[in-house]
This record gives sequence, structure tokens and C-alpha cells, in this order.
Amino acid sequence: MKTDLTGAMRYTELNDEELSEINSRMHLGLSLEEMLRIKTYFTNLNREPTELELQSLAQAWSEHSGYKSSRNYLKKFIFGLAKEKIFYQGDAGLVSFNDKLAVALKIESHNHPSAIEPYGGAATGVGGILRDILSMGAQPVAVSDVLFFGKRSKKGFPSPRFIEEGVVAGIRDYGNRVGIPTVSGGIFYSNDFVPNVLVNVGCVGIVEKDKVLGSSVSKPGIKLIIAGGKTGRDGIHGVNMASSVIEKGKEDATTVQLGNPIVKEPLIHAVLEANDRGLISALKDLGGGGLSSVIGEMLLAGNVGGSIYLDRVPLKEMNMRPWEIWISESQERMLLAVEEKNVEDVMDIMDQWDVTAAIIGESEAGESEAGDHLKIFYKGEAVMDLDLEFLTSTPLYYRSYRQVKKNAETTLPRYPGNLNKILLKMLEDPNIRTKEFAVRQYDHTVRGSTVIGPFSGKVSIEGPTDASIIRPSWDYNEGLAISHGVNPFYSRLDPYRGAKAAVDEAVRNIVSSGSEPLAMSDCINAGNPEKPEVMGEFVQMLQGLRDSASVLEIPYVSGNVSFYNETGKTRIPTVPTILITGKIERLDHSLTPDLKGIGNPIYAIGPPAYEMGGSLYYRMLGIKRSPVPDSDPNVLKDRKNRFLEAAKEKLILSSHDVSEGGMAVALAEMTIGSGIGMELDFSSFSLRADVTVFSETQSRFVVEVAKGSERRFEEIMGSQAMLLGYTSENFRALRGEERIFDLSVEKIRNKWKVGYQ
Amino acid sequence: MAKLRITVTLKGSVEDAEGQSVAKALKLLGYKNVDEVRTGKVYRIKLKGGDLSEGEEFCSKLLSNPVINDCKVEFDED
Amino acid sequence: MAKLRITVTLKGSVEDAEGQSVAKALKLLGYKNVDEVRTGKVYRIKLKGGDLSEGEEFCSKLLSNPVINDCKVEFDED
Amino acid sequence: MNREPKVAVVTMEGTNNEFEAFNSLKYAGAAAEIVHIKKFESGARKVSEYDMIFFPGGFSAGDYIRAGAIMAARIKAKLLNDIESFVEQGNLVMGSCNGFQVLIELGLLPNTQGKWETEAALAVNISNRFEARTIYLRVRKNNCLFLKNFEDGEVIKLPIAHMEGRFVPKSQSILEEIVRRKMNVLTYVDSMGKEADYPWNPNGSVLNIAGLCNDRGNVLGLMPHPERVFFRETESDWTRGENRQGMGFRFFLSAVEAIKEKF
Ligand SMILES: Nc1ncnc2c1ncn2[C@@H]1O[C@H](COP(=O)(O)OP(=O)(O)O)[C@@H](O)[C@H]1O
Ligand SMILES: [Mg+2]
Repeated sequence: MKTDLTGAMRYTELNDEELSEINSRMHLGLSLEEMLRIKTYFTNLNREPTELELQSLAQAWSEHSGYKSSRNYLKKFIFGLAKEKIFYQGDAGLVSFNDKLAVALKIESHNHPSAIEPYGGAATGVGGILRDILSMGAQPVAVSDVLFFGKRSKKGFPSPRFIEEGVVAGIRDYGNRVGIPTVSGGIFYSNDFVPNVLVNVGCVGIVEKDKVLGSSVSKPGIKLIIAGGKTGRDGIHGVNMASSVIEKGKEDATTVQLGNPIVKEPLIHAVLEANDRGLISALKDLGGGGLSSVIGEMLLAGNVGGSIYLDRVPLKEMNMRPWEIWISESQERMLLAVEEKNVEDVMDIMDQWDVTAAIIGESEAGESEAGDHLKIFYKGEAVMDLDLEFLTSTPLYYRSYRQVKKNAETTLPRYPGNLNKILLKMLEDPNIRTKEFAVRQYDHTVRGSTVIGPFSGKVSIEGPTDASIIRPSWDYNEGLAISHGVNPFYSRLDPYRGAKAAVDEAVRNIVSSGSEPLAMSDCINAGNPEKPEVMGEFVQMLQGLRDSASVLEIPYVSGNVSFYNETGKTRIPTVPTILITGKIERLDHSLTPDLKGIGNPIYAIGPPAYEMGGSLYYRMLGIKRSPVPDSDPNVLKDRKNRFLEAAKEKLILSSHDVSEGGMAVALAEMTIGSGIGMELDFSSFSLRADVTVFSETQSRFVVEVAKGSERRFEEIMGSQAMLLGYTSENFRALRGEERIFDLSVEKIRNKWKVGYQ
Repeated sequence: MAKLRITVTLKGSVEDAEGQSVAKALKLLGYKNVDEVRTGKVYRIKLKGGDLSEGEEFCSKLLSNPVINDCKVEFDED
Repeated sequence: MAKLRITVTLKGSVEDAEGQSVAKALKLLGYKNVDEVRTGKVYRIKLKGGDLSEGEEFCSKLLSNPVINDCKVEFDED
Repeated sequence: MNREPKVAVVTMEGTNNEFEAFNSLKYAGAAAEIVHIKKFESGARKVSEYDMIFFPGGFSAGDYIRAGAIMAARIKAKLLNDIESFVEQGNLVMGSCNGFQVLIELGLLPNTQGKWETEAALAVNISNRFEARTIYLRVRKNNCLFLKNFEDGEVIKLPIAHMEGRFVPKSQSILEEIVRRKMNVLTYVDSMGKEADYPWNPNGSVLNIAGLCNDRGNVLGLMPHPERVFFRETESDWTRGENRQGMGFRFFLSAVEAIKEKF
């Protein structure tokens, strides 16, 4: 075996300084400790590592692929919660949907690529998450995207507007072209995301339970087929980039990829057809680290070894070095493990769909005591022969952490008087007002299965919805609800409560559509994990995710951690974005927020409390320190159960969850899609009027109930339900003597629709 | 009155999905001699006053992304 | 080895929605002297053999719809 | 005869509405089959084996160059004669969105001169934006076989999702011919049923044209997506209204019935 690929130097004889030098020259991104571990390994083997072996280890041991800073804590806090509800876990997680079908879901960040090149970063983010769902053998049925942009420009970085337009265009061009509806998401604006923007992309898929694919190759002689896009130099070292802090001006154009949805679209069809016919034994997508990350894991999982012939990989460009082929992150590629007898049929299906495919190697019997080996050849020459155990033994760290106590005193501002004006200002706040300028560029009806989309109401005046509902199979009258939860403003002040609020909002959104929550996927965004205060926030956040989910008994079936979202002195708060799915037994039970008729009672479910930290109201007033609303998952669970019982009896006509801007914004938003107003009286609440209507106390809803069903509704809801008033023509509210709101519904709608005409 | 012609193309190192699709289509139509297709956009801009340097500003401020694009500014002759 | 440059533009009689929005954006950026923007696409095609007349065929068979487009074929100098 | 009408849903890379098209046809009583254009090109399938051809929406070949251009060019190169005689024999052809763009490029619509020449184009929306929303349409059914289950003058709602839908005719005389022969069976209107500009006309189409049906009534092309609202529960405002058949169902049932009448 050729061993001098790292240059004339002999790796096993290098001193610490030389090792560090090699590390940075080869862009390995390893720590000295890890470099030394490799040195020991090869010294014991009595040979030098090849260039490809070093690159391969660097990929496998990167933060991005190996979760080396997070895995220990994830295990401790959130893995295994509500385990009995998980159907299967792989690149995406699955829960049972009905007797025959399972739902796959996953959310992932594409923050670093999007900060460098927003269009391609977001597009390949969609591409990547689709592959995760596909790799379970599932048909993707919906895409969601949650975006976080800065407001002001920073010298040396692209303007927030440029980034936003690029990201939205990337999601549009990729999602629309592959033909999977983008139905859910959110856009947040805060200077915490200057210049570190966050792009969190989720996907939900559906699969027949007996067609779920795993990723382990468990016997020798299985052929490995690469299908889809060709392999090029693009994306090399992307993984290492996502595992370090962005340095201004150091963006590397060779890692930029734009994605090619027109290669992905037929690839999805071809893979699903082959799976449908039972021809695939195991499947994995090629993401970060490329072939190097995938093949070792597939073989190790099934306790076999294997041989790979890199010269058989279809290439985009000639004269690529073997290690470049091995770690390339070119898009749109899948790796199929196929039994010899099925190979011809699989290749035939690929050809039918015009998809490039090639057999690049096979699994082999393990090599006894030495462990299972992965051997790689290039033009007849061995370029790697590593013990799989060693290759995949990413070092895991318990990084030290420090929890900074942020004591916040309650501060009540002077009573502002004109609440009308404040409400109008809230409605046109970029975080509240319609996101239609972006969302209406996303095809949300493709596949003809969108039952509730991002907007609902009368045609041309639609307002927002809380969750989207997809009919995953036309053969069933059941709906799959999809939504998300996240609050970067709370998380910044209080990572623990912020995380609980994210789960609370996710669950609220699903319940508000009339659905029962099934499963969540968490996408965690944070700064540099080598800093104790970042790890401190990370741990607090995980405690929050745990405390909510364990009471609610909703599992996190998949997730993703993105560290190093920091530049110079600025870093993002530790924010978890929760993707959630739910189920509704009958499509015609679906609920939307737009009011349905005049004279119906309006109820609040759950009372407001004096909890304003991080709220839209306090942010508008510039109050920075105050306790963040704390979600009590027991309360939420109780309300969820009562709510869904009332919904099943069709007592509820429309529903909206109370989130940013409190009851005032929630109620106002219900008028947008209907042209119907309400006559309300908040006198029964003892809090000050502004706190009553703008408080963001968790676990609450506002609903329109069918006239005549008040008694039954109150019976089910118990003390949770408070009558606020009745639907009518305008939006008016009293609090004692004071008329706090008096607005026409057109005025509300025009404010909310600012920026989208 | 200046007339500028600005051409925005993808850098050579960035894959051109559109160009690949066009090349495939031309080959399927029987033009086997097509080797490579690269695509780009042209903007023909009429200005009251102004010169090439203003075109450069259009490139950097709106029309192109320097991470992935090349942008060329010429006087438009047609 | 021929290198062709094919430029497809909208006919003058057809409203250019993209051109209009670029013009609007440039004006918003402060370039009040922008009068009109028209957009088009360029295809730079490398051929083994072949000549301008082949480019004309590409225009008529694939690259342009004569109802709305003009199509111009040149040798590519860059 | 009581067999199910055979319908081919033609796909290639990027056509991505075949799922809902296939299902809509199936649920309306047709024997639908998704056929990759390669199979027609190679002769493995023949157009004449079917009773109807459906060109689905999506982004065939990425919609690079122009929407539908690459798919149309491939069809022109090898299959145009087959499709022309298919239409001449009175068989049904329908295309929605990208499919409509293909039919226009192929000259199957409007075909006022009977010469199968490209007589129009679908240009970039006047808003220069992709538009995904529900719009109102007025139906003028004329002799269009796909509209049998509609009332003449009825106002309906359908979803749109496209970037290039602005109908531009080659000449004034072609436009006059379209109107004279009542080929413009679907036009964009406002919520009151009156023709109106953007946003009601979502793309700036001349005469608010949203869909065309040929002279004989057996070829329909339209920008909106009936196949996405086969069920009432997939119409965007269904939670507000009466329980009735889905709008898409009425299109596909019309087609299936029209074919069966010929058996
Ligand atoms: N970036 C996005 N991508 C897809 N859908 C989005 C995006 N942003 C918002 N939406 C959808 O638009 C609707 C309204 O969003 P938003 O105004 O943020 O609602 P809310 O504040 O009530 O969560 C929701 O259905 C949401 O899922
Ligand atoms: Mg909401």
C-alpha cells in the first residue's frame, strides 16, 4: 500500500507541532489529541496512514458527523423519551400512523452553507432533508422551513435582505422543482442572527410499515450501488466547515453547491419504485462526509467488512484524487445495498427513470479477530484498509459547562393607554405580519393532498394557520398535521424556558388544528461548544426539552445539532426548533383560525398571567429583562385532551393558539381570513388590561364555538374556558369602562398584509 | 444616454444545472457533437448618463453574487 | 471545435416582467438614471465541429419560442 | 363496451404532478398509467394504445430555457405525428400548468390555423414571481369535452402554482380567432365574477386567458390545477363552505364520461 501520500513526511514520526501543521494544511479539523490517537494506531500497525485514510478519519470524527460534543448530553437528556412510541430510528425517525403506514420526520440545519451562499445553502438544505426521509424508504410528503435572519447589516457580510432573498429563492427553486409541497415554517427577525443566519429545514414522509428500510448491511456479497448525481469536487470539507467558527472573508468557494433538483426528482421515484418492489436491502443518503461517512456505518451496523472500488464511481470531472472521491459531498446521491439477484432489476429501474447508477463495491465476511475491515481500491491499488471499529469510534466529549444564572426582576411599565395603536403596530411587526411574500412563492398544493395549507380563509383574503394538514394517502380519510415551535427571544433570555416554550408552541399548533401530536424532531442551533457558557446553555435547553416531552409523552424521533454559529464576538442564542407531526382521525374535523359565522361565542382556553419577558410587547417597549413565560407541560396536556374531545364533538368552529402578541394578536388574526369581527369583554380578568391582552403565558388557545354548544363545551373544558364575547362585524373590546380595541377587520388585515399586496 | 450590457454567468467551479439540462436535451435532439453548455443572464440597461463603472455597481449590489457568479459589463452595441 | 454564444431575448413588443422588476430595484437602490432594463439568457455552447448554422437550429428547435423571443447566434470569443 | 378508459400520464425528469394526476384519473374511473417519455421515444409504448394523454404540471427538465420547452422539443422530434393523429381521431389530450405550456409549444393549442404551429407563448408572470394561491375562473364550456359537468358561465375556484403563465398570442388575428371560436373556455375573474387585472389575473394573461380548448373540444390546456383539488377537502377554503364534490373530480369525470361515450 502506498503510504507517502501525506508528503515526504512519515506521520508516525511527526511531533506535535508538525501534526498540527498537517492538520491545518489538509483541512482535517481534528484536535491534537485526535491526531495523536491516529498516530498511536498506525504506530501499532507498523505502517503509515494514507492520505485517504487521514481524510476519512477526519470526516468520521468531525463534530458534524460524530456529534462528539453533544452525543453524551443528548443521550443523558432526550434519547429514549417516550421510547415505546417510536416505530424505528435511522437517518430520520418514524412513528406509527395507522395499521399500515408510518410517518418519517426529521429537521436539520443548513446554517453554515446558507451564511456563505444563501441560495445554494438553502436549496441544498431542502435537498439534504429530502434524502434523509427517502433513505428510510419513505415518500416525502411535505417540507417545512424555519428561518432566522438579522435586521441590520454588518460590514464585510452580505446584507440581511440579500441573504433572505437568496434563502427564499433557494427553497422555492429546489422545493418547487422536486414537487414536494412546502407547507409549514416560520421566519424570525432579530439582530441575534447578524451575521449568523439560521436555516432549519424539515421534511415529513410516509411509508408502508413493512417497507421501512434500515441502513445496515448484514451479510457478505451484498452489492453497493451509488445512484443519482455524479461525484465532483463540490462540497469537499463542508463537514469540517460546519464544525468551526465562521471567519470573516475566509469563505471557501469550493464548498459552494447549488443543488440539482432535476436529478433528485427522478431519483426519488426510482428509489421508491425499487423499494416498493422489495429490491433494496439497505439504503443511506450521501450527505456530510460523502461516501466516507456512509459506507463504514452501513457495514459496521451489520458486522461485515467490504471492498470499494473508487474508480467505478461516476465522476463529474476527471483527475479527481481518490480521497476527493471518497469524501466529496456532491448532492443528490444515494447508496443502495442490493442483493446480487436484484441488481439487474434495480439497474433497470434506474435506467427507466434516466438515473445514473453504478455498482461500486460489495460487503465481505468479517476478518476475525482483527475486526471487520473496510478496504478501498483505486485503479487496482489499495488506498485504505482500516478497522471499522476504529474508523467509526468518534471520540466523545463531556465538554465542561457553566450555567450563567440570569436573574430577572419583574418590571411593569407605565400603562400605555391606547392599546389599539399597539395592536396595529404588532400586526405589522416583521415577526408577526404575513410571510406571504415568501410562502406564496412555495408550491404548497403539489401532490394534491394539502388539506390545510399555510393560509386559510376566503379566497384572496386568507389569514395564517397554525398547522398544515396533509392527506398522506388518498386511500385513507386521515390527516397528517405538520407544524413547528421555536421562540428565539425566550431562548436568548432563558434557554430552559425557551426550550419548553418551543415544545409548548409546537404542541399547541397541532392541537389547534384538531390533531393529536405524534412525534417531534429537534433542530438545535448553538455557538461554539468549546466555550463553557455555550455548553451551559446547551444543557439547560436539553433539560427543558426533556421536562416537556417526558410529561407530554411525545418522543423526539430524530434531530440535529448545529454548533459554531458564531462569528468574532457575536454568537446566536441556543435555540431549538421543533418540527412536530400529529394525526387527525377525520379530515373533515380539521380546524382553521378563520372565523366561521356571526353571533358565535368566543372563548379563551387558559388564563393569562403576568409573564412578559421576551414577549413582543416587552420587546416593543425595549424592556430587556423580565421572567420568560414558563410552560407547565401538565397543564398543556390536560388542555390538549379536553380540547381534542371538544373538537371531536365538533363544538369548535375555529381555533388559534396564543403566541407572540398574546390574545390580542391571536384574536385579531382570526378575523383576517373571514371578514368577521368580534365584540369582546375582558373585564373578568384581574390583570391590568395591557398585560391581559398581550401576555404570552403558555398553553393557551382562543376558539370560536358553535352557537348553542356553550354548555357542552364548558362542561368538557371545565374552568379552563372563559367566555370573551361573540363574533360580530368589527373588532371591538371592552375592559371595564375602557374601550381597549375598536378596529375594522379591513384595517387589521391591511396591517397584517403589509409587504404583500 | 449610455447602453450597458451586463452578463452574469456562473463561475467555472460552480455546477450549472441548467446548462447540463440544455446539453442533454440538445444531444437527445440528435446533436451528438454538443460538448458543454454554460448558461447566463444578460441585462441590457438604458441609462440617462452613467458609464461602465455604474454597471460594476449594479453587478455587486444587485445582479450577481460574487461567491458564485462572474459579472461582465460592456457597452451595448446593438 | 466551435464555441457558440446564443442570446435569447424577449421581443420588443413583449412586456419584460423581470426587466421591469430589475429596473425598479435599481431605482430603489438610488440609481434614478435607469431608464429601461431588458433581460435575456445566454447559452455558451462548445461543439465538436459545427458552425453558426447549427446554432440557428438550436434556436428554432429548442432555445427560443419565435412568438415572444429573438435569438441571436455568434461565435463566442471569450 | 364497459372497460376503463386508458390514460397515459407522461413524465420525464421534473414533471412532478404525476402523483395527483394519476390518482385523480384513477379515482374518476380511468385506468391510468405513468409513462416516462423514454418509453414513447423508444417505441416501448405507443400513443395509440391510449384513450387519453395527460401532460402533468411540474418543471419538466427543470423548466430551464422556458417552461415546457425541453419536453416539447423532445416530443416534436419523435412523437408529434403520433399525437396529431391521436387528436385528429378525436381522442382526448389534457395538460395542466407545465402540461399546458407543452401543448402551446407543440402547437396543439390553440391551433387556429389547423397547422400545428406554435401560435402563442406562456411568458413569465407579470409580477415576476412564482404565484401559489387559489384564483377564481369563469367557465365558458362551449363544446369542450372536459367541461361537461360544469354550468356555462359558472364561477369556480382552482389552485395555481406557476412562474410562467402569461398567455401571449402570436398575433391579433390569432387572438380574434380564439375568441370567435370560443376557445378561451377558462378566464380569470375576481370574486364577483368580473374580469379584472392582477392579482385576480395572476399572471397578466391577455384577455385573462387561463385555459384553452381546441375547436373540436378534445384538447384542453389550463394553467390552474384541477388534479390538485380532486377532493373538496383539498380546496383552500373548504372549511368555510358547503359539502360538495371536489372541483377536480368534475373535470376528470367529464373526461372519463366523454371517452366512454365513444366506446
Ligand atoms: N418560511 C416559511 N416557509 C413555509 N411556510 C411558512 C414560512 N413562514 C411561515 N409559514 C407558514 O405561514 C403561516 C403563517 O405563518 P406565521 O405568520 O409565522 O404564523 P404564526 O406566527 O401564527 O406561527 C403558517 O402556516 C406557517 O407555517
Ligand atoms: Mg400560530
